[in-house]
Amino acid sequence: MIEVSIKTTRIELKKIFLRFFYNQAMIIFLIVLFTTLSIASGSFLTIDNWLNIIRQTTVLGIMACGMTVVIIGKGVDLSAAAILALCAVVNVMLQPYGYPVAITAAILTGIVCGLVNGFLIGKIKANFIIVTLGTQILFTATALIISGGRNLSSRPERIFSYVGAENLLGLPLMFYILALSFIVFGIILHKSASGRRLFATGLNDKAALVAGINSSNVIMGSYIVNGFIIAVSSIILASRLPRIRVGTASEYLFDVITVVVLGGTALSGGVGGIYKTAIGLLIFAIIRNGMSLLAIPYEYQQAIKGAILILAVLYDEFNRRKRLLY
Amino acid sequence: MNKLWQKTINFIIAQKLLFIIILMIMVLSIADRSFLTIRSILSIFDHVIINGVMAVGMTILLISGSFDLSVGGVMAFTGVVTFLLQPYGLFISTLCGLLAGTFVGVLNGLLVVKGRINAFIVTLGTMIIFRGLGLGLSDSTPIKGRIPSFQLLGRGSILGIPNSVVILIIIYVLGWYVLKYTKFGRDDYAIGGNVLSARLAGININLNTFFYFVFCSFTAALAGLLYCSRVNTASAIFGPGIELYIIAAAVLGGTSLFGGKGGVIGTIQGVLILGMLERVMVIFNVNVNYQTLSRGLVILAVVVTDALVSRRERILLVRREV
Amino acid sequence: MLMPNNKHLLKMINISKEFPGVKALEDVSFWLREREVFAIVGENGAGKSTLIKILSGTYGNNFIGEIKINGKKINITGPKDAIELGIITIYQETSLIQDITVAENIFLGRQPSRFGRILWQKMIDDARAILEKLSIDLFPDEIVSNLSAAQQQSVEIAKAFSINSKIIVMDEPTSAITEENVENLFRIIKEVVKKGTPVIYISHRIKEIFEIADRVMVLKDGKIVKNMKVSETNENEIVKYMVGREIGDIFGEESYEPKLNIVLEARNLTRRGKFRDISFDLREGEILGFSGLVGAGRSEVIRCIYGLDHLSSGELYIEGQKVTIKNSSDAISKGITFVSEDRRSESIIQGFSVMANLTILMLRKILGKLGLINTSKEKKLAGRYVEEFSIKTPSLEQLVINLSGGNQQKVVLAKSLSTSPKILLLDEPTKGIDVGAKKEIHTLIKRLANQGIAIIMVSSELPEIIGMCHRAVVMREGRLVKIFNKEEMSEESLLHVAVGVV
Amino acid sequence: MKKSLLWLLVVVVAISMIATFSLAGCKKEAAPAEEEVVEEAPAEEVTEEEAAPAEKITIGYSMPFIEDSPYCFPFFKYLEKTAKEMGWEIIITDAKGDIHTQSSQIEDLVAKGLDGLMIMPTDAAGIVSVIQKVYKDTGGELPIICSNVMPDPAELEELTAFAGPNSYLEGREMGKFYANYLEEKGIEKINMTESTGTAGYSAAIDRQNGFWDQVEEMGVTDKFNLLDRQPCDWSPDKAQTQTENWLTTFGEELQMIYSHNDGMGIGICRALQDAGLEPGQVLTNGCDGQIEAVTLVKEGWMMFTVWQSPEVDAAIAMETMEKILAGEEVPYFNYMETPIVHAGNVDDYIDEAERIWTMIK
Repeated sequence: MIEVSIKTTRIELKKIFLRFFYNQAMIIFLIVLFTTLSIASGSFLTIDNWLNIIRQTTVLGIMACGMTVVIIGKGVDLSAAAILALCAVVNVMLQPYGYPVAITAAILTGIVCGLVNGFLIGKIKANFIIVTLGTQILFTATALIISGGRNLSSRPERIFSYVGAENLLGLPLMFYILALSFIVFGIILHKSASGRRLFATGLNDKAALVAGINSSNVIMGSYIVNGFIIAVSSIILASRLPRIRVGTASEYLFDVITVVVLGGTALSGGVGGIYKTAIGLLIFAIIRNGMSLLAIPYEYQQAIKGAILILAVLYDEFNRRKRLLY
Repeated sequence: MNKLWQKTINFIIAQKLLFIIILMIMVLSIADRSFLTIRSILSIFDHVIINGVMAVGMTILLISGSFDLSVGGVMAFTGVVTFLLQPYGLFISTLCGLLAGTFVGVLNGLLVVKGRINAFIVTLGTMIIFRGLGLGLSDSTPIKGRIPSFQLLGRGSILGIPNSVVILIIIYVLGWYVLKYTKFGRDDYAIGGNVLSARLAGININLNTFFYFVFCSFTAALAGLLYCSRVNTASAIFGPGIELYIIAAAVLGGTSLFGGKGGVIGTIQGVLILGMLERVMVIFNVNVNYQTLSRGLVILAVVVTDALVSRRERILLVRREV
Repeated sequence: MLMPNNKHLLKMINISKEFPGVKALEDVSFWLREREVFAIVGENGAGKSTLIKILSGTYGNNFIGEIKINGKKINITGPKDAIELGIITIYQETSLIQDITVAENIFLGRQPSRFGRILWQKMIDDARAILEKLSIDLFPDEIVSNLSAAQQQSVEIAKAFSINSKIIVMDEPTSAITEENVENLFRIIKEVVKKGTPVIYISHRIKEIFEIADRVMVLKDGKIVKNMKVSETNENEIVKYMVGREIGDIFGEESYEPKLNIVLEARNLTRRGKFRDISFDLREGEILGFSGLVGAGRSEVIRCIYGLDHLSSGELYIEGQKVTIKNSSDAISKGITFVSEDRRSESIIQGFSVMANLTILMLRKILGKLGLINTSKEKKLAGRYVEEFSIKTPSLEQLVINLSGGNQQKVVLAKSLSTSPKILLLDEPTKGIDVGAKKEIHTLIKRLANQGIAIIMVSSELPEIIGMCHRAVVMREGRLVKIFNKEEMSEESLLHVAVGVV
Repeated sequence: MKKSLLWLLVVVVAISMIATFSLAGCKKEAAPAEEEVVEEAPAEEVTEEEAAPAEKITIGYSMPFIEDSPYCFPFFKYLEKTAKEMGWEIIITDAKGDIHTQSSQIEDLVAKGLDGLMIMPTDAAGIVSVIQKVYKDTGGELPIICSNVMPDPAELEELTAFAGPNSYLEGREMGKFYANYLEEKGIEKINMTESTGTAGYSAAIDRQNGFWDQVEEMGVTDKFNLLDRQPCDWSPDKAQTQTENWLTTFGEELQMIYSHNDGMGIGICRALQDAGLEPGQVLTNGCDGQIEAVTLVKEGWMMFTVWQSPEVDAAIAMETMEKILAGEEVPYFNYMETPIVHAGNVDDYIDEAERIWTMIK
């Protein structure tokens, strides 16, 4: 009798452990990564280094918020980087007319881009991969045309580079923007009615429809929000970099998807969250930073990034199967 | 009534590419007297050979309802491996190159079939991985070809016909034959068309899908060899963004991204159209700023049209149940 | 009854199949001779499709009883086994591959080939031969997507026939086909049988039985009622066997009479290809039943009312005013809610907790300050519903998917009532849930009616209709045939109208 | 339905071709699609009469990339400008960084019939076989010039001439400047990193080799202690990120960053600024003489940059071609002046830089 109870409790403990393991493994991974790096590289735990990490991942992080929303809605936005480029270009081009103008214009651009994607995917119901692949080209081309193909120098005035460089309480201003957008998106996704609707649509659009949720609007909304937040990040990009290349922006696409997927937001839709993306971002940032601290050649860094993405998804799939057991 | 309507529409749809090609040829030869010479016609084939070869594999993969973003990476990777190994002789290096490229396909296939990961993520990942590996192996410096005879592959000619033409013809006839006359090819349509009944008909979905990925990478590897032999250099940064172009060519050729329909004959037409578009740019001395846009517009139109057409067909499918 | 000197090709002996809470089949035994069409009839939920699914291997081997072919016991573990044994099932929805030719569909997966080269000419000729043999008038090199539903149906048969099929099973083959094509289909079936392949024919349409079947088996509640020669019976008799279940008092206490004021009024609702000229009215506190066979267009009607599909024509009046409902959110705002028959994919959101499912329709109510979801509010509200509808769940955070069918359905009902609707549309509310839960849900529905909610209940179970409803609409092939009052309702009368037997 | 879609497709293809028509000559903004469709007929005539006057000299220039490249874009503009001044028709193609595309475009250009061909190789080694093919096809009739980027090997008998900067020399110059600086400051040892251009570009390789050959010749190699070398692909932002990391990895140790061009130099300076360092605390440099760089030199963030004006670069290419077509003898290598801009002489250059890099509209 007693034995039995012991056995059962043991099983219980095992279950609890495994449940934790399968759901929180990313955090565990993060901790492991953190410790190993701080041992491996002396400069990892320095403040300067963390300032770097912040500087180098803010734009990515803010974009990741938008991408999370889109992916939860059972989509992916392959035109994200193109939108980033377009907004940045618009922004820089219009700076002569004053920052308010430039910023509003950039944000409007972002929203319009999101609207285009959203309309084609939500309303016309065209496949999201195709649409965003297409609009990616369109937006890039537009960016090149209005920039006339040349690199644009972001003006060095302080006002603007405040966001980029100025510090507040020892942290770059943009860190606060990053934090803010994570909080805001967290609230929108997990605390607001529309967030709930988005999850419902991502999980089961038919049921969502029966529940009186206008899924096509929700989807459209997700892409518009994405467009908007990309525009915001473009402002930071423009203020951080001395010079805007359309090519620069295009390098963000892969990273942003990696970050979101790494966090555990599933491409199958309806699963995930901002906190997960935050963890994903942290892992990604630390890995990237670690690789350069350990002076791993740039080209191998790329390969490693790719491997990480695949492993993350593979792991997530394996996880999904296991989670059903515990 | 419906039948007739369908037939006429099908006819028009079937002819659209030819129609466009003819239109382009007309415009080009009006604008440029020198266009209608054998050499300049042949040179078009010269230009599309890389995309053309890859498009065959991509078409077969697309028909099965899957797709592959890593072809560009595979192409570059193959080249790097081949040229790195050239000191060990033409045969060995070429063979290893091909194997290396095809291996990526094996990886893709396994991850998609066994790992059950979305093909998009898998191939996006492998694309990055193998471009990176290529850069690493080559110290991100282009590698010069050591064996002159290797250049003949892409630059030489047989009885006055450039190899590129010969190779294109061979691989397209092969592709056409496989798709039409082998079980491997026919199962492709079955899987893309209706997985369930394909499975019931005793088709091994996983195995087939796996091999479609392998074949796709194989053609990419072949293209890699051609590329390097044409420029007698190998670099991991070759063919930036080429994958989208290939997919666009296939889709333009009537292969649906949703699987189940299409064929290589359409694909070659698609490839030629995109190839001739480049020629248009040159002959009309297009302002550079609008070249990207024109390319973009074409590709955008292609993919959106495909999306809309297949949506239309899905609706028809539903109607049929009533 | 015994059939001497005639060997039984297929024998199914004491087949039983149980779903959680429901006995779908109870030792059903029958046998099939060569060269015969064997019809299986029965109400929805009588167990016909379960039987077929067992035979076609969909359920694998988790059932009781044994299957014999030519006296040999066989073991069907999956669809492939069944096919290899020559048991070919043709389902309602086409399984053909749309973008390839008829010939290839017929020979899919076993195209004639030499040295790996597919012999198209041979394939086409063979296909033509088969088509001619069954006198199907089609070109073997036609692309399937260019064919009509009926033509595709006949291709399916040709395909089934061409595989060295011992038995062909047809599940509602006529449901997707228009009247005029049915004749042709029957001709083909007869051909098939003449060529020595027996056919098991599942149908609602009793008329059809008499056109093609040799023998007919009547199922009810998973048991065999009768098994007879068609020549020795008539439509009325079959109907009599199909019905006649003791209704008992499983439907809870008698509800009060509905009030007089009309809540919903429908005038000539029409959706092309689905139903036409449906007119009825619905009173406050009334339960209006929608009876008829599957595919008669009952669900389609209420789906249109809820705005999930669009009406081609017709008007709706809610409490006198004309309304147009573009989508489900419109409907909800107009005080209509809808419970789908497809619980898994349309009613519950599987990835959501019980709580989230309960509150999804009334997010407005649980918003706190700043228009954010107030968790404590949500808990309170959800908790109230769990109590009110006595939903058995370990916790509010439990994923709804882990609940039993009955409790899931309760969640669904609670959810739909959270908007305090005037009109409640129920599509098969007790489908696939066990008897106990059924009773609870029935009493629940009545209570709602008493509270003055006007309810439309689509149900395929005649007893349910009779036991629950004040009035019942009977539909057949997209038309409203008759509206029964409480006193005229009897299973027989309803079924007669439903199957069009007079 | 399908029909309309088909038309959509056809029309768009037509548009993108007609767009090419109407944009061929006149540099006006792209009109909306519909109008262009209407324009079809007239547009064709335009090109016809353009093709007509055959006496006009037609030059083909194949560029590796144009858009989105800080140096190539102005270069492209000046190319057009010079051509207009000389009354030549010039056809410029953009290979989008792909050598195979470039070889195709070159063949297209040749097929169109040219008086002279100019190439800025996408890949120094890869271009060789292309040049050889063109040479073979045209039987050596067509003069071919490599501009700005040398082929590898630099000396080809198929190639008529090279015109442009001498990247190797630039590298040496920069090496010399640093060496002298250490000399006069009496610094015995300096910890440095090198941010290199896109791997495989001859400019990157030459500027690297030039630098190190020079310091070796001067026998001061040991003064330069190379901590790390990373490719930053000419890109400011990559250089910026890289520098930020270097600053944290090496901290105070890092005293100098050798950069292969202005773009990266600018990024480096931005990183130094953000890190709150003083101008000159970490020595760095540029190469090209872009306006931002020259300004940075003036502010003292950058020690020096090499003056390589795209205007001159384009001009020298065209002049060389002009000479060749006129039948004059030209040397194989035609180098342009590449003086160094430093704190001492920056004021003489700043206005010029302003003009060169901002006139592009």
